[in-house]
Amino acid sequence: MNASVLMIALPLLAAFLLPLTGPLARWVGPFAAALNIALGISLWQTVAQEGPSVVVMGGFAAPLGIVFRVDTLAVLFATALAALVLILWPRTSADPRRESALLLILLAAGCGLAFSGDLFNLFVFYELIAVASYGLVAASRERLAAAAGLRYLVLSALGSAFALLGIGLVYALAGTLNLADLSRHADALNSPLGLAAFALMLLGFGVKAELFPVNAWVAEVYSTATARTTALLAGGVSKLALLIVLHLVLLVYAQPAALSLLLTLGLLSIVSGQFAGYRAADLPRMLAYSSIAQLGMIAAAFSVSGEAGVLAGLALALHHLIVKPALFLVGDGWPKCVDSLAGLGRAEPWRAALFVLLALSLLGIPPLPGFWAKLLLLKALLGMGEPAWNLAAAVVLLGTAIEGAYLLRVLQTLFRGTTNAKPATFGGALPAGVLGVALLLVMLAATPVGGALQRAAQQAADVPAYVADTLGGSPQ
Amino acid sequence: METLSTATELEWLGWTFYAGSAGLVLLGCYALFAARHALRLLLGLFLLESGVNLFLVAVGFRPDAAAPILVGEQAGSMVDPLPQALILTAIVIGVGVLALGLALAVRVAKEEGTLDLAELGRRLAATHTPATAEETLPQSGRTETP
Amino acid sequence: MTWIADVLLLIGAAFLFLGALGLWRMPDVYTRLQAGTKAVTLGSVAMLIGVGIERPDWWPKLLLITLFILLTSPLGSSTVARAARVIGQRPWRAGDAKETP
Amino acid sequence: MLTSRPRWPALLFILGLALLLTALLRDLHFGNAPMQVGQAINGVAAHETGAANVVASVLLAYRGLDTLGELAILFAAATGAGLVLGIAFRNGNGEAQAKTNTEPPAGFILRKGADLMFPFLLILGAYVILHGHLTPGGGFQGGAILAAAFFVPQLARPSSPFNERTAHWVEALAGASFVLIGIAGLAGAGWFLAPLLGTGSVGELLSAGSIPLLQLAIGLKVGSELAGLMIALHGPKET
Repeated sequence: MNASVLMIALPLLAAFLLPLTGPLARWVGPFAAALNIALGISLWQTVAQEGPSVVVMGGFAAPLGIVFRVDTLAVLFATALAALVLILWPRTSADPRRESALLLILLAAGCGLAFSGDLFNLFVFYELIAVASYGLVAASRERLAAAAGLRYLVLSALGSAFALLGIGLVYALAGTLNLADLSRHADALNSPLGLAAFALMLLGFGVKAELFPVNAWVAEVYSTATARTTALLAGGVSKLALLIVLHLVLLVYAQPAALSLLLTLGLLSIVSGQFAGYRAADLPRMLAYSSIAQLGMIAAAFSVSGEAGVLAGLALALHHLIVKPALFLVGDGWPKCVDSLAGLGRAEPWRAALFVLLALSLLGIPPLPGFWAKLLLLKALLGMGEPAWNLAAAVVLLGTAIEGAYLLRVLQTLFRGTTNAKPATFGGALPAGVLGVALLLVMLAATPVGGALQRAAQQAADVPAYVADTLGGSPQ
Repeated sequence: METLSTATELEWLGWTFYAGSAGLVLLGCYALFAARHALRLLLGLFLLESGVNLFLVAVGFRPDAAAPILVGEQAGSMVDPLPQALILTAIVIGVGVLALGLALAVRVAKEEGTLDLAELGRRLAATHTPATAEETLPQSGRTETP
Repeated sequence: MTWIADVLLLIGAAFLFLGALGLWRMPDVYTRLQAGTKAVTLGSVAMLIGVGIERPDWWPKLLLITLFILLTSPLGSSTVARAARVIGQRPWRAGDAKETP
Repeated sequence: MLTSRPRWPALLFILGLALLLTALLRDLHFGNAPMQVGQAINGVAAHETGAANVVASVLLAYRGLDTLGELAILFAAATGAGLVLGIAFRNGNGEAQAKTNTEPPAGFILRKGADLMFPFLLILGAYVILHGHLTPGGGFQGGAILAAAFFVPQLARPSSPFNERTAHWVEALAGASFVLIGIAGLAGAGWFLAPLLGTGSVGELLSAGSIPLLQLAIGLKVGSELAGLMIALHGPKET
């Protein structure tokens, strides 16, 4: 179980020591990421055999100290992030050593976000991811990348200040920061002030999760940062931010008002994202807006309390984690404007075929995994049996229709006419191919994957077990 | 402190703290909404963070309690040490973000020659999308693209 | 004794406020610097003495702080003023427009 | 200045926010928040960690992982700043390089002042770091003082070499030693960042287990980091 701590400590150690490694610097990062994957797999086996458990930092038991909760969900996200970082490791960069250090820090912080069971500790890791991503965004040589990074930094720091205010309010009301302990004192937060704290935290953590009012940065950052950074932010980091929201909703804010708030923001994200995607004229922006909508769907899924919602959100998150990075990579190097994509389907058939596969899965065409994820979402939303959630299901369907309209427009353009432009170099061929193969594997192994997700959702939604594990089942 | 005993005094002190932190937060928010220059926005962020930190310290306050440092064999209550540790962390985070923001501002100023974030946003919106750029520009009252 | 301390603290607060006001209202770098340095130094030293009267056991530390302020505050402002002069900031004359802060 | 749009929407928004905050804060009773965790820590901290400064024991024992994250944030910020400024100065067609070389020498006052303060700042920084578990202060505060100690002479004499190589080594090794102390706790006591070395008696310099060691690591790391950051913002020196 202590492997979970090593998944944070070792990448940080590697990042700190990176300036001293000389010629080895190129290999330290990928090696640390691979090591994290191995640790994650070993943890997966332990959790499968022994069930979830709790790791105590420094031997100071909760709620005084910080604890890690190691369950299937956390291991899944930590391992997936490590795999994504390894797949997307940059081949060339402006300053390889510094960029490697930032990526390693992002990796460590992501694992921390997946495992930590303490509200303020989650905030620290969230900020760590944020600071690492500002640097990575600005590392692009694209014109205006730094401007996009600066605007992103200002918005994100505003959100973080709000989140910290929310955490302060939570501490003022409940007197503790441990999530399991807060779950015991959830009554203290069931007041206007408690709800305000939730709203503040949602605003703060929603910046990375691309939630509705605070996602203005998404399009401009994703269209100026390098494709691999974009893929990492859209694919990995946003899910981890939503994971915090999931923990809050499951453990602390199971009250209807908080759930409705999350649902509303999710639906607004879907609607605004899909409409903006429909209007977008260039591919990176279109993909960025679609990413907002997809994350809105995950947020809507998490607003369904209980196992069904967690399962749907998890399936959507993992699907998006595979598909969206691959789409950004395939689109990298193509002309940005959608209209100039004409004829590329004939010029580069394999690349276009990969794009078609990914786009269809994103849309949710039946045999592909995206279909099952959306089906789970609709089932979960309708399973609530309340008008607001029924309406949400309708909004999701409407969003899918709009998404279909603009994605099919791109596909149509790809296979229309001919181009005499030379085929662009496909720099992201290897990572995009790996992700495409992963998608096909998930499709073929739908049953075991579904079983694993079911188990993860079951463990995550079992709040009494979480509280008992963390606090040692001690009576109040 | 030992002079603080009556309930009214406590209430006054509480309002001072809350009004101070709320004032700083609001001032920071106002700077973020009204100003457009990057340095002013960063200053506004810093004000906002100070307000949040002041609020956190105020949360840990206890009447008639000492600072959380043991001197000799002292009995009696101490104020809550946890928020103080939290704001130490928060201050360092704030400094890191501010430093990175300044570095980004230096690069932006060198490359673009302006630090007006709204203007930069307009340029960003116009980078790749001639079609959408024309749609969005008229509402901000500009027609020429720099 | 306490009322002396109170008066000193009040004087300190008043000078600090005036320093801040000067920083805002003065027309150019040099005048602002002198508001931000002289008034603030006087204000903080007055406050430190006030605290020292209230809490006699803190004298050594307060003395060190006072010395440090008296050393660094003029150093900092003289350096800023020099830098402003080197890059060609002209002192304000009556009738000039006030610089925007 | 740059604002041409009206300010009243922002003002109105702020006014609304103020009203909301006032309404909310009325429910919050000042001075008797339910500080369960805080009270519990106040009760057991001295006994469990051996540090007289309870804040330091929260920072480095109970919430040591937060502090590691905080250290990493500072490192990430410095690294990111180096990355961004490196690109900026490379793109700046050598103009920036020329500017720093023609920077006028610092004045007499600054030079003398820097010389005068350097030893005091060094001593003060070391004192604040090493007494972090006894008095207010600690690695971050002391580290900031150390950074100032090394940065002020740099301002006074821009041509004097700031040894970046050494700074890099100090920075890397200090950061690594924090993590390694944590891993040593994992190997020795079974918990990451578990206290080593015993608690000693409260109030003495050599007490509080591994807290002073961690403070030292933080102080050195923060000092070298901040000094490097300020020098990076100051302009390119070499390369």
